[in-house]
Amino acid sequence: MTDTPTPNSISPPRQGFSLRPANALNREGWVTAALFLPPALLLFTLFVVLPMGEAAYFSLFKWNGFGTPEDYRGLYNYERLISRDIFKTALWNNMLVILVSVFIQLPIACGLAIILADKIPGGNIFRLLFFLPYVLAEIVAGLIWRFVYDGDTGFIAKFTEWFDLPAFYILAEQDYAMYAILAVIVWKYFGFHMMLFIAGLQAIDRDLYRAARVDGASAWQVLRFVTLPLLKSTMKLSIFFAVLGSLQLFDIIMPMTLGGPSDSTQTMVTYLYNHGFIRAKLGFGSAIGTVLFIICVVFAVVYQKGFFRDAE
Amino acid sequence: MQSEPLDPGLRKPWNFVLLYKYLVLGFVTLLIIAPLITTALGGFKSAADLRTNPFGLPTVWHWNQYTDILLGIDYWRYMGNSMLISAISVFVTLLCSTLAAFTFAHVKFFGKEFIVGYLMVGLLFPVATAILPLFVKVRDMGLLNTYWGVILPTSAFSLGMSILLMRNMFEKLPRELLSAALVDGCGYIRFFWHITLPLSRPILATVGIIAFVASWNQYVLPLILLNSEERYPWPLGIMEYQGEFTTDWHLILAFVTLTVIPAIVVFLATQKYIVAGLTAGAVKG
Amino acid sequence: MATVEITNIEKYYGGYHALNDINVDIADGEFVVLVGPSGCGKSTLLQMIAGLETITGGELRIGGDVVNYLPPKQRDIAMVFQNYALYPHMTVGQNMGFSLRIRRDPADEIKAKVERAAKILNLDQLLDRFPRELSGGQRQRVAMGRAIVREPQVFLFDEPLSNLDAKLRLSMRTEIKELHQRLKTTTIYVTHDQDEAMTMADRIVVMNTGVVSQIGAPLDLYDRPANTFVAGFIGSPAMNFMDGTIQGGKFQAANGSSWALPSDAKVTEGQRCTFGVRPEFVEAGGDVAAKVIVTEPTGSETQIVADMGGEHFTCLFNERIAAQPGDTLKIGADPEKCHVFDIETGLRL
Amino acid sequence: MRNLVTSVAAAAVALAGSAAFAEDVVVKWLHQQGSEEVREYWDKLAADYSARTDGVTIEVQHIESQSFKAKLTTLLQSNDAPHFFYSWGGGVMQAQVDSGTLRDVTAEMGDGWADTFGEAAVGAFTYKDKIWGAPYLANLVGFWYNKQMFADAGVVAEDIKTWDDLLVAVEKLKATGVVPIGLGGMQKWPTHFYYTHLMLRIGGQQGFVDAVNEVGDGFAGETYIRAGQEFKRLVDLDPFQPGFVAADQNNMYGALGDGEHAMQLMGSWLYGRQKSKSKDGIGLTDDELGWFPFPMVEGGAGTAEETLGGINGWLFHKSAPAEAVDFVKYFLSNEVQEDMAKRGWIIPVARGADAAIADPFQSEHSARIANSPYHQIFYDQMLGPDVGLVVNDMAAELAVGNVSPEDAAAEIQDAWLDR
Repeated sequence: MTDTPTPNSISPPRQGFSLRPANALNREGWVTAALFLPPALLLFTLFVVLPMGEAAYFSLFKWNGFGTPEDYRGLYNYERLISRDIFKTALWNNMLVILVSVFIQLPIACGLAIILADKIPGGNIFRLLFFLPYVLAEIVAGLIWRFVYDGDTGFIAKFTEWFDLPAFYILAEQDYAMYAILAVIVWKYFGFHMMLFIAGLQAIDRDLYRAARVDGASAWQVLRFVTLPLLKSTMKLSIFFAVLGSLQLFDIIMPMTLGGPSDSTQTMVTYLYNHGFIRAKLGFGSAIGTVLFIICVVFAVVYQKGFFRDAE
Repeated sequence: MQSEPLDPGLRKPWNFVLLYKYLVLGFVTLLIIAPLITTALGGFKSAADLRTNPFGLPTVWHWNQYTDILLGIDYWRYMGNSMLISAISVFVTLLCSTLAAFTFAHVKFFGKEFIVGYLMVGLLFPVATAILPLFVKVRDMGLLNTYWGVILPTSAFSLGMSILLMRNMFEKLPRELLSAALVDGCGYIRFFWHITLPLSRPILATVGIIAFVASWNQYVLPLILLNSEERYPWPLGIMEYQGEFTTDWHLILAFVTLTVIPAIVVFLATQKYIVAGLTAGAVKG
Repeated sequence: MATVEITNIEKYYGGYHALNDINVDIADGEFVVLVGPSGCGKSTLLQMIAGLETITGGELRIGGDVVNYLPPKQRDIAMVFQNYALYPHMTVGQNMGFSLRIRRDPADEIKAKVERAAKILNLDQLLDRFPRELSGGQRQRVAMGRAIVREPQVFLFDEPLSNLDAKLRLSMRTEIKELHQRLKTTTIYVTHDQDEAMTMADRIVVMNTGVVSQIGAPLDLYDRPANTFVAGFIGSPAMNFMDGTIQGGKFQAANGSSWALPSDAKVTEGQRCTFGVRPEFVEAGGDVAAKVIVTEPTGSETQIVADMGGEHFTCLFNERIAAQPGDTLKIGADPEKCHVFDIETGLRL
Repeated sequence: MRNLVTSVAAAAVALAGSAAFAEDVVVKWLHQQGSEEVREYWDKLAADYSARTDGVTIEVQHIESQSFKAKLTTLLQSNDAPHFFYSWGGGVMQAQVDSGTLRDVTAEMGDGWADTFGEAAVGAFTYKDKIWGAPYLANLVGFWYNKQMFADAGVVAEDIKTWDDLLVAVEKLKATGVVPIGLGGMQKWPTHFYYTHLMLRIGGQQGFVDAVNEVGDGFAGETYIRAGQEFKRLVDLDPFQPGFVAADQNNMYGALGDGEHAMQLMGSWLYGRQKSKSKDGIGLTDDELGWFPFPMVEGGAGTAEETLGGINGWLFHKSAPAEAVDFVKYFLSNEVQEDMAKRGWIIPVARGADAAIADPFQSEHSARIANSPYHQIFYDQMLGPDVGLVVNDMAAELAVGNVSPEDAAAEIQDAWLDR
């Protein structure tokens, strides 16, 4: 037996051969990628990426949809957009949805999650019930609540009748209609956020609670110093969904107010639909779409930055 | 469900904290349920009954308001359209995204991260951003007012999330399984077919159900892309119906109830997958 | 069955040189164990043999044919994985027959082969079970059965026993060894456990940081380790090392002790070197003084960790020794069973 | 259940694409007819025509009216383009002509077809000296009122000659505790009837022509500011029902029939709908229902004889086959038009067919349109959706007092310049 390694003399490596970049596995990888990726890439490029780019392109034109865009106007549509009050209303309404989601819906969802993450009798039924509105189509939620809010036949009608007040049409009040819609949004979505929090709570190691108890923390202190800090990533996620939801808010508004009265409940998307699509102002509408797109990008970047900073 | 309560103090019998918790839960339940119950009952009431007595049981049960809808053609046509659009959308989504997610999870090739990043961009953008150019695009492709015109964009916009969920899942498969299969004589394609797919049924179900629900409930795409009522899915149908009967709320509520019931039944049957999928989607952060 | 020739194999991961000029010739029917600490490249080498990793340079032959660029399925090998890698959605029988199914063998032939393999491994009662219904040892046997069924030229084992408990590990070790004696298939076996390597291998390849440290039969490695790495890695408890110089034909350690040199040591007076004594060859009653720190009796043996000039020194006695911490022992060793290494290169002198 | 199966099957066929009619001529017809009754009648017309002509199939398509205009533009440029479709003429039609999507039917009209319609009717579909479509119906807007309520309040409709008279009437009605005016504010176009009617009464035909030609301040000029001011005088009386901002016009038809308010400014089409949409299905009988034209404004250039309304008809896509024109000829033939007029659905523009109008209101409207010195097409049709909808917006904003008459006029002018 030879003890020390000695170079084997059978055949020196043939350089040209061994330097070949791909071997069989790599080659098959390429074949697989070439077979498996095109459907997704094609679909995605055609219906997601291209339209985004086209929105940016169309937004530079004044175009009523006939033929191809030819009347180049540069940033004209954006200037017009920014000078509109409705645009500010729409932006503010989107912002309101986010604010309400964060400062009202999130605490409600978190609180209910803390109650329901414990095993209490009937807990599962409550979870399902609270989640139920999330499953309803937004259109349906809007319709149901339009009925609830109806000053003649709905809940509000009944209440005004009980207290002998004049009929009150909340969706016709430009000062209140948006708040009525916000209530519906909380009604529909808190259950979803609650589920997120329940999942987040269940991921927390039970031993931490025991340790905190042993360390002498009260129930409140456990919540304040253990539970809530550990739910931070869930809160971020909840905010992420709230922002994304706000930016595409459309279906609930349409059956309830169509964006009215006096455009007081327009969001970016209803504005895009009502003032871009319905009025056949494709360039203007595309400018709204592009602004929405930019908001998404900015949000994504800010969100990612914040996320990574905390992770470090 | 964990066995340990979050707050160990809870175990005391007849705890007031527990009582308060039930009071809160009861109150929230009422807020959730009241509109829904009223809606379902409202469908049985006459217009006058609904007006004077929105909360109580119907004084006379008008079954015909439900049966009229069920015996008419519109309801079934809307449901059939939704079913068709959603089913094909889910199929297309699953087909494209499993193939792509598998490639991303298991195959090494140059430029992979770039392509993944490219597809993930789609996660961020709501369909609504692009309705105008989508409309133009679908028109130029000659797909306006066709089922495919709705199906393809729907699938395209659900790709990002589906690929993400499935890639996470595929990557959790032990790497040795791939090695073993390669040694056993599989290529990537056979591995995909014989190992990955059979092992991924739960995630396929989850992704499929989520895509289905999204497509079933969607409103804005069909609204701009479909013209003839014959092809309307139910959310457009219900708006059409509502437009026709405006504030004949008793009829609208009956229609609403009938469109909601399938969704609730499916939800109860598949809630495990839905919740799992949403919270798994949550992992991406 | 076939030979495996590994010639000048190199592996780079980007700029990282993972394997450096590996040369191993494995004879037909031989049981070779690749052993080394984690990160030494032994698993990488095995994966390259299997075709699961690309080969950056050099040549790999199985049965005389260059297979560098063949995919795993064309190399006619079978592999057993650390985590078994059983397909969770297939029964034991389907798992074992899967590779044959992929090869499109006739169904009855697959059945016959699976049953034969199952018989060998005592799995015949379990063929319809799913992996999740099996114990760890049973899963391990299924993984082996899957390998056997293919009747490959070479078996590859990647730390197959590391997920089993200590007792099962010992019995599986025997089973694998028996299996090899029965089938006589060329086998390459990777482990980090030198005990496993010593008991199972016809020949051991000791690897460290991407290079082969030594190749040889188990006892050769034990008796004549080529360098301090092999000397320290093979054998348990590990060899005691001391640095010092050759003075007056003896090794004078820096810790103050003095040892006689083995007769074949090629050393010169005044040379600085490392001296190695295996604990099991330490004898009571020498002229080296060692202060007892800990005594660990196991019944049949007594292990004593002693202090020698501030360094730990391990002794293993076959008899019971009633030493208390703080006692001073007088010890020595048979010079022919001691080892001298170059202090710089670590190579045997 | 069978319905479901058939519709799924039908859908599958539609997906597969239909090649079955390759030999025959398919004429695609697109409309936005809301009434189911009328739709059925039209379907039957199409079927009859198909049966009579060998190998011609009329494929009827229907889009819900709210999105009809928005979708039409794009639809016309797709290969799913209808061969002939409903149109309100005006700015939308002009844009369609400019983009070359329409078929010129001057030749067919020259063959004596044009003579079967009134001159103004054909004029509504004439642009750049060519005829692009066939007129079908006309309508006009005026006040419909509940005779009983008027009588109770001591208001005589025939005496409401001026805008001021109307305001007085409103106050009188209010004093009796009824809602003077019903308004479906959600859709906005019913509100714009007030605003644009006032424009017509104050500026007359010339006012509109000047604005369109950007003479002076255009839509931001004196006429239009004053229209807003006058409208505001009405609004300040709080004449509409509570919650009118979110009220659906589809409800308001029935509401008049149910006696929930005293009057409503609405088009000719209200007549049938106040019956069909009312709770009892009867609504106000011909004896209980009254109509009077929008009063004149003192000092205005317009008279009470000028009318506001629409002339709607059918336009042809450039791909339309001769059969499409032929079918429209059949559709607009006296025989068919008389039948539809008899049912009270339309005021036909086909000469002579108006004689078949059964109810007194429609006859009166028909006569008024015929005698009108100037029939102002609805602003939201005439000006196209981009400008027209801004007029609607401004009318709605004025109705809730969100905007000053000056700003409203300026906003319309801004939209006009931006069109």
